[in-house]
Amino acid sequence: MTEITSLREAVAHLVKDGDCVALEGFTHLIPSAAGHEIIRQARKDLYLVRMTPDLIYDQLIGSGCASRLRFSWGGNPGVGSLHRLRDAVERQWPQPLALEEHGHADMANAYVAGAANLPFSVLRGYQGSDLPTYNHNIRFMRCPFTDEELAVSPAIRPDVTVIHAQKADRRGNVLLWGILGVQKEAAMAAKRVIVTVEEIVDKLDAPPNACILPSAVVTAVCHEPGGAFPSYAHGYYVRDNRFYIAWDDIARDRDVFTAWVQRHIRDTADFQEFRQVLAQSKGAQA
Amino acid sequence: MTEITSLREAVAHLVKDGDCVALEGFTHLIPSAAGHEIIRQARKDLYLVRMTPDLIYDQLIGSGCASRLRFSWGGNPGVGSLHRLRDAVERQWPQPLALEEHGHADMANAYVAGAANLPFSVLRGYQGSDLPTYNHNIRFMRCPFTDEELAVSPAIRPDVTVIHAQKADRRGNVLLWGILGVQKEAAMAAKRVIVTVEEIVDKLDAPPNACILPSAVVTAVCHEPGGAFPSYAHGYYVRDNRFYIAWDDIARDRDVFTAWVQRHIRDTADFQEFRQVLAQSKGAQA
Amino acid sequence: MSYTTNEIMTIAAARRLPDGAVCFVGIGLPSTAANLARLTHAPNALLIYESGPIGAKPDVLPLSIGDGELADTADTVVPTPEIFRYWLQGGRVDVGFLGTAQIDRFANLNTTVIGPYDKPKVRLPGAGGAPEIASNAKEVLIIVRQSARTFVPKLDFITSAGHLTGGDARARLKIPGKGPVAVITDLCIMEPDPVTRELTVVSIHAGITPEQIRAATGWPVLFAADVRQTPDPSALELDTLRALQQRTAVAHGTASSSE
Amino acid sequence: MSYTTNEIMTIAAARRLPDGAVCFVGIGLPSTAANLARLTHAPNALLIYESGPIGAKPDVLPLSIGDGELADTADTVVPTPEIFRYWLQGGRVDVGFLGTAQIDRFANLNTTVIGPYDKPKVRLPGAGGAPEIASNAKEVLIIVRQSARTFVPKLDFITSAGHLTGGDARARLKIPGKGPVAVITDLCIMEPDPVTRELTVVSIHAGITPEQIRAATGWPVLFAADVRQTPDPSALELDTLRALQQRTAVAHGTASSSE
Repeated sequence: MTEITSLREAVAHLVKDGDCVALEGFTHLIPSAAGHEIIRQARKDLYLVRMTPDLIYDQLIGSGCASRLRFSWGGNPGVGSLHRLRDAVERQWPQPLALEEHGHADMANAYVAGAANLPFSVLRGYQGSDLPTYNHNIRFMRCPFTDEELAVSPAIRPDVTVIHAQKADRRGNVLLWGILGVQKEAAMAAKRVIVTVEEIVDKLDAPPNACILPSAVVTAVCHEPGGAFPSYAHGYYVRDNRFYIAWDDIARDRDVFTAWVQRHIRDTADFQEFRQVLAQSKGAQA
Repeated sequence: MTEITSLREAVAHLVKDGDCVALEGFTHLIPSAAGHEIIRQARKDLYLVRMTPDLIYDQLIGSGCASRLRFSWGGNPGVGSLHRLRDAVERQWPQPLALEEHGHADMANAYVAGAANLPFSVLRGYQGSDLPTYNHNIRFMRCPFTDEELAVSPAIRPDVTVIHAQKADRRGNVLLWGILGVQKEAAMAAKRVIVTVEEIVDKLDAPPNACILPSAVVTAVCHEPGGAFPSYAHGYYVRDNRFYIAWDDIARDRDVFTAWVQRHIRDTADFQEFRQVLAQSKGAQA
Repeated sequence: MSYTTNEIMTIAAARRLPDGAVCFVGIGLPSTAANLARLTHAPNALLIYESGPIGAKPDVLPLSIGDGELADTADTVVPTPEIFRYWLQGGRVDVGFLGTAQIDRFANLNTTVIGPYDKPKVRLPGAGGAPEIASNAKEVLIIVRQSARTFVPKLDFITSAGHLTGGDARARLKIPGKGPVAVITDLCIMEPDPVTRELTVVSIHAGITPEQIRAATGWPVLFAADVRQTPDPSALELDTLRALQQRTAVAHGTASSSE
Repeated sequence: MSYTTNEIMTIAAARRLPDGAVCFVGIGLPSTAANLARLTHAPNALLIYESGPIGAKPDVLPLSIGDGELADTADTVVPTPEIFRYWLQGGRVDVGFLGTAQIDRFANLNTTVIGPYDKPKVRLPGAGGAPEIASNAKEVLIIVRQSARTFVPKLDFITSAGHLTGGDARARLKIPGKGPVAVITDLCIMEPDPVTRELTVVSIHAGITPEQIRAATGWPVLFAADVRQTPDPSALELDTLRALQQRTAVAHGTASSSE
């Protein structure tokens, strides 16, 4: 059964040092508030998994929370590089980051396999690519019926998956809509699931066959309105494209980044205070 | 691009003798009108695939349309046996029927694999069951990463999948809701797709993330209101439980069945006329 | 308050479903028992039907596995592959409720054929979801009317694995779930012996004699040393069951479905 | 009507998308080209984005692969695994549009690293959907600005297979799709030679000299015997592209995204 609790408590009880953690959300509904809380609680040695490690993982990696990353595209969408990710890979700062690199199709498949409690996933792909040369977890097998060669990859089974959604009801059933990415599969694949939501309501009033995560799958629901900023929540607020652009300058320099994290994340009590401090810094710049 | 056409034309052009044909619909939205039309056009030697071959396949098998059946549960739900299926298996009437028998989980998986253009599917199951002894298409493999033993099964790739849905728009996008069964996967797995619908509308007005088959997947849409009878179409009409019970008596005897098919299917022009004739027979009985 | 053997069977089965459990429900007797549990002691049981409804709370019993009532009352309705892949195989089902045509002393189940597979005397409907429910549900409850035709010394066909040849046979095959933990019939309740896994009568319904159970079992059936009498239905259990069946009869114009 | 090299690149790429084609669209230049095609000669092209929208008809260009505009204007929005499994791997994508950081003479693509993988000089974003788009789309169009830093004699890393070592190398690996059929740059259009599969300049944009193309290519680039001049943009093409970019700039408060 789901607990409805604060994000601080959820992270404190459900995210442990060394855990395999997937924070998912494909551009839409990125669980930024939860990422901040993990930094605030100074988790270490996390094995991070995410198709598109963008700002949220740049922050976690630069803050020294992660030692390993399974991913398929690590950039600042529409802007450029993730400087903290690059610094970790290119210069081991603040610590080395082991990469397990796949393609999007493979990552999506591997979440599906994890949700289905299978140890591996099968796909048509990687022929002629160098990825299998450097990632020994990409292998090939032959079809037991046709003898075709197919790629295989280990299923993703996070200790914790964290997603952001539009609504939960008081029993912990979660509703999301719009661009769904791999959130449902990432949640179904995990041992524990934290969902931050825009609203907690008495009744979801979901349309037929909507994307709902039943309460039986959800360990904790946390009310974090605005918790996907600078990403967006369809029906609530739009993407803050300017913050993505601004992030390029913040993350480019170690000291600027470190000071930013200190002031905006470590020194704030929660995501609401982060938003206030951010508004002040913007005001100061203007 | 989708053609919007009569069911007679769709079956004439898209269902060939010897084809692998899946008519799907899990209790809900069973494409009965299409099943009748295949009998009316006297297709032969079909390789039928369906998780739950119920009345619709009892009719096709008893009418001599099928030589092979891949399935997982062959009964009249809530009533008992499928007498025509049993007669074909137990006494080869009207012709022998080769069975390829799986479990539901396996069939559902095999449709997913077919939709994903994979040659086989993987599942946890069948350990200790005699099914693999009699179905040599159920095999076992070892996980390339964990060495666990898992069952494998050939993907389902129908030549034609036929489903019934609530609505299509004039471009051929199809919307269904309520109990979805394996229809989307069966359609995505097929080379050609026929969809009979309750309504053709200008605009689907679908809720976000509804179950829609885009026109690119749909070969033909046929307007067949009531075409799921005696099954039901959520939001349109309910299941005719009495017909399921009545079917037991019709199908029990070869001669009664044959006369019924002649009068109700072969001698009628279409499903609308079938419904009229059926209403008359009921009137006569009352 | 008098009651029928069918009623005590359904009520005894319902009692085994813990509140809050995720339950994979087959149509017929399992569906009646699971919904009775939900309407009595287990309001938070999450009922899953293989056609797609999760958290179904039907007011009348479904006649088919895909009745609209299941969709209308569910928390959500997902495609069938998700039920089997993400929920059942995913290890999220606590209790699987199964019926059967034949059962042996190790609670293996046959729903496929009577007689040889290639020349069957009776062709039964087949596996349905049973083999994977039997494998992957954390535990399995079997509900079936007892007779020597059903409780047979040797199955013609093992559709779904119970405890196989007994002992640790099931664990040796690394089957994920625990397998059958109880067989609830119209005469008694049997549970597998903790060591041999042979079905053993642990509770006898009121008014039933051990002799009747022996006569209705195709092998020399074992009785537990401390065999109990099945507690009589409470007024709440009986009233709730009868009201449910009454509503169902009115809605469907027929008695509740029997598989 | 004068136009920029970026404009002719986008327009020339858009022209290659047939009406009615199912097109897997990456963000940035591919998305601009695919939407320009949809707004001009290919109104029935079905644009698919990896985040889930199918049949997206954005009025302004998305800045991210998952902008709300894509969901709001799509025929349907499915989970990302369905895009990759049922559509791309399913063989339902006619045209895959890709960008790249580096490309070689056989149109193999590197978006992973410059320098050694374990000690990279530059760590690039990585594969994204490209390896499987390159494998499974029936054909692939590559759109990329041309320079000797991008068009290199040898890739440090092959992220996505083009024609590999040329000839029938790709077919020998039984890769389902045909692979790259054209590379559209700000200078010219290249197509693989029918036999050797080496990229060959088949069309040069107006005002560009062969010397400029040679200087911007890291290998001795081949020219077709009958090399054409790329037709100038029509007024419709140019107006539509500029209006699209203008709408986008207004909506996002920025220029259109560049990958």
